[in-house]
Amino acid sequence: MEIVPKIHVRSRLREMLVRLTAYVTIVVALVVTLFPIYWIAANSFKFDIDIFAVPPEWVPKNPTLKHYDEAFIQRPFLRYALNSFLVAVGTTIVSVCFGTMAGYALARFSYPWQWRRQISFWILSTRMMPPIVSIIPLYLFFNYFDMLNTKSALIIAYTAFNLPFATWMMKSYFQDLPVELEEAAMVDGDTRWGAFLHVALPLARPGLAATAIFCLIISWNEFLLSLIITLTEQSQTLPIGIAGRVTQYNTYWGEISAAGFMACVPIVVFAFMVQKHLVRGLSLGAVKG
Amino acid sequence: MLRKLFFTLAVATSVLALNGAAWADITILVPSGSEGDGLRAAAADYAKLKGTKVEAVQAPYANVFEQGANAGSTKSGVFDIILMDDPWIPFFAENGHLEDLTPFFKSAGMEGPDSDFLSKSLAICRNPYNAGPYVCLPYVGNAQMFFYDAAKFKEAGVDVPKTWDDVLKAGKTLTDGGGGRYFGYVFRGGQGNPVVADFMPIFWSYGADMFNADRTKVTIDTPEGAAAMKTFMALRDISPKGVESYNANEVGTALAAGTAASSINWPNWVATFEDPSQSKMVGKISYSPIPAGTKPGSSEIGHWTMGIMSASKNKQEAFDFMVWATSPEQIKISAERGNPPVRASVFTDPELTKQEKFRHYPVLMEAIQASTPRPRHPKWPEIENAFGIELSKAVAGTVTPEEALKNAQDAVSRITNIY
Amino acid sequence: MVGSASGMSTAQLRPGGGLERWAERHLRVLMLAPTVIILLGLTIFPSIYMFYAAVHKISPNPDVPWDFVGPGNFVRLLSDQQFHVALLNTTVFTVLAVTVEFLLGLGLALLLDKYIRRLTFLKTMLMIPMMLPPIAVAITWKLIYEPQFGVLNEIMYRLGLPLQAWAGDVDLAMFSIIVADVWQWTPFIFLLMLAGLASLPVEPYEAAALDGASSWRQFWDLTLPFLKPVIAIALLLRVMDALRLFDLVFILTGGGPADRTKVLSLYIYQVAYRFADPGYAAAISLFVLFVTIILSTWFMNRMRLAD
Amino acid sequence: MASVTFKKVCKKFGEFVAVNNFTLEIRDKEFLVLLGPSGCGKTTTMRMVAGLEEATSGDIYIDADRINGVLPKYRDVAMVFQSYALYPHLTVEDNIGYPLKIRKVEPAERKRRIAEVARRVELDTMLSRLPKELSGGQRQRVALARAIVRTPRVFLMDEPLSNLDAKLRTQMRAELKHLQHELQVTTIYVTHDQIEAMTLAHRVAVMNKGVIEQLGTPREIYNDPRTLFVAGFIGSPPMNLIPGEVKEGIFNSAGFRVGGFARANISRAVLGVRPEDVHAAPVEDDDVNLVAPIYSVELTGENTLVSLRLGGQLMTLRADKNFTGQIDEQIGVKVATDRVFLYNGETQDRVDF
Repeated sequence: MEIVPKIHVRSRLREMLVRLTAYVTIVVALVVTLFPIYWIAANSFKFDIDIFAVPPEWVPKNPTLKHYDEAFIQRPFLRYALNSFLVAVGTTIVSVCFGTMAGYALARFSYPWQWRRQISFWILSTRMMPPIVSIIPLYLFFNYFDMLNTKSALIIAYTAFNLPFATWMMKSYFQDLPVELEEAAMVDGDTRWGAFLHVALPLARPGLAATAIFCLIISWNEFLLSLIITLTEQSQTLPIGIAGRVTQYNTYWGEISAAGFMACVPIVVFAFMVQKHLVRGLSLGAVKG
Repeated sequence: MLRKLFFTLAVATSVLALNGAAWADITILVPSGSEGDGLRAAAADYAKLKGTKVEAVQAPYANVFEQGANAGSTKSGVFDIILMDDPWIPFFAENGHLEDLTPFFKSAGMEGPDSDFLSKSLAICRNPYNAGPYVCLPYVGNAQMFFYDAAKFKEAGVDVPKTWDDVLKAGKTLTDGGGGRYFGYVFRGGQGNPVVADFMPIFWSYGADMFNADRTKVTIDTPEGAAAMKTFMALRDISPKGVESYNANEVGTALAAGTAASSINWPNWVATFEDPSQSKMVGKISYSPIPAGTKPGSSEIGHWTMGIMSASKNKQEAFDFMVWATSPEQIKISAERGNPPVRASVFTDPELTKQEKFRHYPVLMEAIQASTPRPRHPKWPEIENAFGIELSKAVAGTVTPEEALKNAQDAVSRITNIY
Repeated sequence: MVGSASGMSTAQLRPGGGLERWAERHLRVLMLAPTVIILLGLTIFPSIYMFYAAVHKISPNPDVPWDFVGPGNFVRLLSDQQFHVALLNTTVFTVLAVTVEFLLGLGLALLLDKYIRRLTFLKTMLMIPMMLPPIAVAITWKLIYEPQFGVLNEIMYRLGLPLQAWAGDVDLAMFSIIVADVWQWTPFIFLLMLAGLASLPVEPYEAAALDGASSWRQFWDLTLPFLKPVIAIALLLRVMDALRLFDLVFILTGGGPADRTKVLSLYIYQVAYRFADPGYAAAISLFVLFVTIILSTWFMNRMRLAD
Repeated sequence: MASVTFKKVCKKFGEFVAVNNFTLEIRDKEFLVLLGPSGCGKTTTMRMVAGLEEATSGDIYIDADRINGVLPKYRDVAMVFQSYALYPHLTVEDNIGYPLKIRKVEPAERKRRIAEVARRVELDTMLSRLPKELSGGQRQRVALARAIVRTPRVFLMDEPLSNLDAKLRTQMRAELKHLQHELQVTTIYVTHDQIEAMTLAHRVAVMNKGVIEQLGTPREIYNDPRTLFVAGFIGSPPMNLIPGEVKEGIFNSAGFRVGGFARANISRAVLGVRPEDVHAAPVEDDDVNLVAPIYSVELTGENTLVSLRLGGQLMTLRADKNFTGQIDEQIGVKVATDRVFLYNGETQDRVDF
């Protein structure tokens, strides 16, 4: 009779301790995660001299929009942002469209001689090619077709890296969807393609959202390929614009912070927009690999 | 859903198609810094004046060489003109990326660039150095200067630092009294270009050089080299922790924020030091030529020069633009935009020199005239990298200074095939 | 009965139009084709070029013909100390960064899963770092690490600890890069682990609890095996990305000090563009590609990821 | 309306033969049940009718039309899946209306017919719900409604009741039977549950390893099982199948003797007899076939199942509900000799006399 409540009390105490640890961890994780972002934001509102204040100015004392003016009015960062946006959206659309179809095919159809497995593996393995490897041939390729310094060239190059990922994610997602739904649609009078369009695609929406945000992140942030392929503000993307403010003689921290902070905003906003799909879209997608 | 996707796809493609590359009449590759900004502004003026569309393509500084080399070695005609840092000239010239300017001067009825250009500025534009034909024209005249806080140096017992020993003496006093938050000297220790650029002037001040005069020997690991290295290490000891990763920016910021008393740096920083929104040391930083070692000090020249790419399809237009952009009037405008000039007439133009922000011009001109170029070699980037690694190791203390010199000697020998 | 009026109940065995029939027949090929063609186009050409380039000495001068050197460039790999350093640094970075990210990400997910499952907003906040441009991350951390003005040294100063040069210190540079990478990519592992945990079945845990298994045993016997596929794919993706690390190093240290942070991508970049030696760069790239593919094939077969 | 005919149909998955040389004619308006254990090829057979699998060889006809290679949408069949396969993103109304929408039926007409079908399956109050908001039985009805909203030539049902609890299953079974009777549509129904097969079918095709073991009315199948497999598969509790030996027309197995098989000699024989054809008798009766100890006694309500130990195995008999024997008590057994079946253990076929 005595032992039972004792265990009860102990486990409740333990539960409380765990809960406390969890909440403390959440707070610490939030601080560690968000501080650098806060810091870049705070710096973007400081005068250069205050960025280097000792001790640091935790909150800007003389807030200024100077760097935003420099970056977005005087310098073509708006243009860079537009380029980044077009390239990211273009890449995402191409990758998600084709990747979804290929993922579906690999998840649903059978191919002779183990080709399904071979092709799946080959598609993933193309993602292993370090971008640095393909830059020279890509440069030659785009030069030959007079496509250097175009956004289309960037989209093509980024697609090479996003398509395997999109295919892989969507393949996993479709593998987890019950095949009967599409079969039902076919018996109900749809073609296989129709079943894919009307049944499989709507059900794969979380997977599509998760795949899309990953493609967006990767192509919005890409640096190396853009560094080589783009030349003028007609096609240069935000990361190149930002890197350009590290000059031989000076680094324009204020402008970099302003541009860097603004570069984060659209992606974060989009992430919040699709947040409910993010974990769900992956959960099915990733678990079965 | 997919219909919507396809619709978006169609719209996106057409937007992109509309945005295809539309090249200007002349395209210039420039670094995205003040020198690029200056040329960009000049290009806009030129377009207004002559109706020729000139576009300045800005690449991050760390990528300009790569962009140029890429275009050159693939015979891509994307750039007509490239604005080069002077140590790159041999690479571009000897690999056939640059056009010999002689025929253009001839057809324009000129012998070559006029004598208003500083002789040292012109010398680097010829390949081989000061002897061969012109392959480019100087545009931005940079040479390192020595910056110091005169008041602090006076406190430390040195009125005007004439030699590296003076710098060391004052610097040590200041660092010792700084309590780990103030330092007598600061330099660029970042691996690669930065550490090499800040070591070379000291190297030369002690009579050392990378090669002997007729290029039959690598002469890094010599008594002169060792003496320079000794001073360099002593300077390292009085510099802040972390100089191993410093570039011009950190060094300049340290002076502007008043946490270090002296450094070598590029003259562009004068404007920053004198800008109250960026500096706490307005009016307190003095300038001088590079201090002496056992030999008179020599500054490192760091010009930006314009050359015509061989693959260009608009060479004559490009040449016309270059001549226009380097004319005395334009160089003066460029100077007003913040890029040091390359012409004696501009350096001594009273309209400029009377202004506070150009008060370093006499010193700068002196520095350029007493400057030394980095060794002219088509493999300079590779040499600089190898030398930079060894210097970085020495600064970081992972090898002894002696080993660093010996390794550098070996590495440079291997790269250049000179033993 | 119900559909008597529609006229569709009568025989409708017309096999459809020729195009529709053809499309349906070949759907498995048609749906796969765009992806395969794009990827072939974008990988085959570079691969052939690379193989060809790797056996030549290529002058930066476009008028000098390529000089066939056979395996010369590969032989050079054996004696190239900078390559060895880069290989070592890349290995150290990959192993340490991915391990720390994995342990942190998994640990956080296990600890917090129960408490933030419904707090989507909070979760997304924790995801932010992985969405940022690496270039912005690099620059942010450069400011934080800055020895004179940086926040980190200010904290050290307040705590009375010795100030450090962080990214500028020989011994701390790699560590600094790893910290920045961990900051950016732990959320990715965290997200994947949360996703994995969210899809765990409940019954086995109830059964295990009834059997008296401790939380530790439950983790070891149930959670880990269930999560294995997610863990595998997370590790694979992270390792592949870690092997191609470029932006952080490019901005934070440039490979220094004393070559301590020179990684393979940076070295390949330098060889190819700074030293203008694309033949040798291709040889290094091939080596990296080869190792990556061998490793990941082995890993994927082991984890049965391609099925 | 429609008949379905299989002619020498084979289906292979790689090396595995799922359906082997399958020939069957399903008559118009017939309710045919494909019965068999899992993996016997019954579902594959049905999916070939739907067009979800293609036959490797042989021909399938609906009426006179050969449907090999015809896209599912042109076959005009409807299918109810085991998992119901409701579209989770569509409401009940849209789920039911989906086949009509695909066929571009006018919205007004569509609405009318959805309402009509919904009323019929008692879903008219749930039309705006999503599948996840329904109970198992309701989902089953949606699946059914989706199949009957257009009048297809053939209904295909793949274990439609197996996900329901026992009580609901009985109820739905009756509804299904009634519905089929009313609609008069040819129906192919796949199940592994022999009770469903017996209760629903006009004819049952018992399948095993890709072939039909026996085809016939439920009564024929039950009363006249032609192979050992059918004998063992049909009936609950299952038929007693006792291995033994026939010598000179007398079956013998561990003291269990049954005569009357002419003068046959079969070294490996199996004797089959249903529990209701085995009767308990006093031990001392002369003509008992077996005397054995009782292993267990189970009262089911309407009768008592008694198991006896026979050699290494058990023999079950269905006794009166008032049976009073105790465990381990010796008991005599008589079989109705006209109701026993003898099978050749090697060929698995019945040996008739």
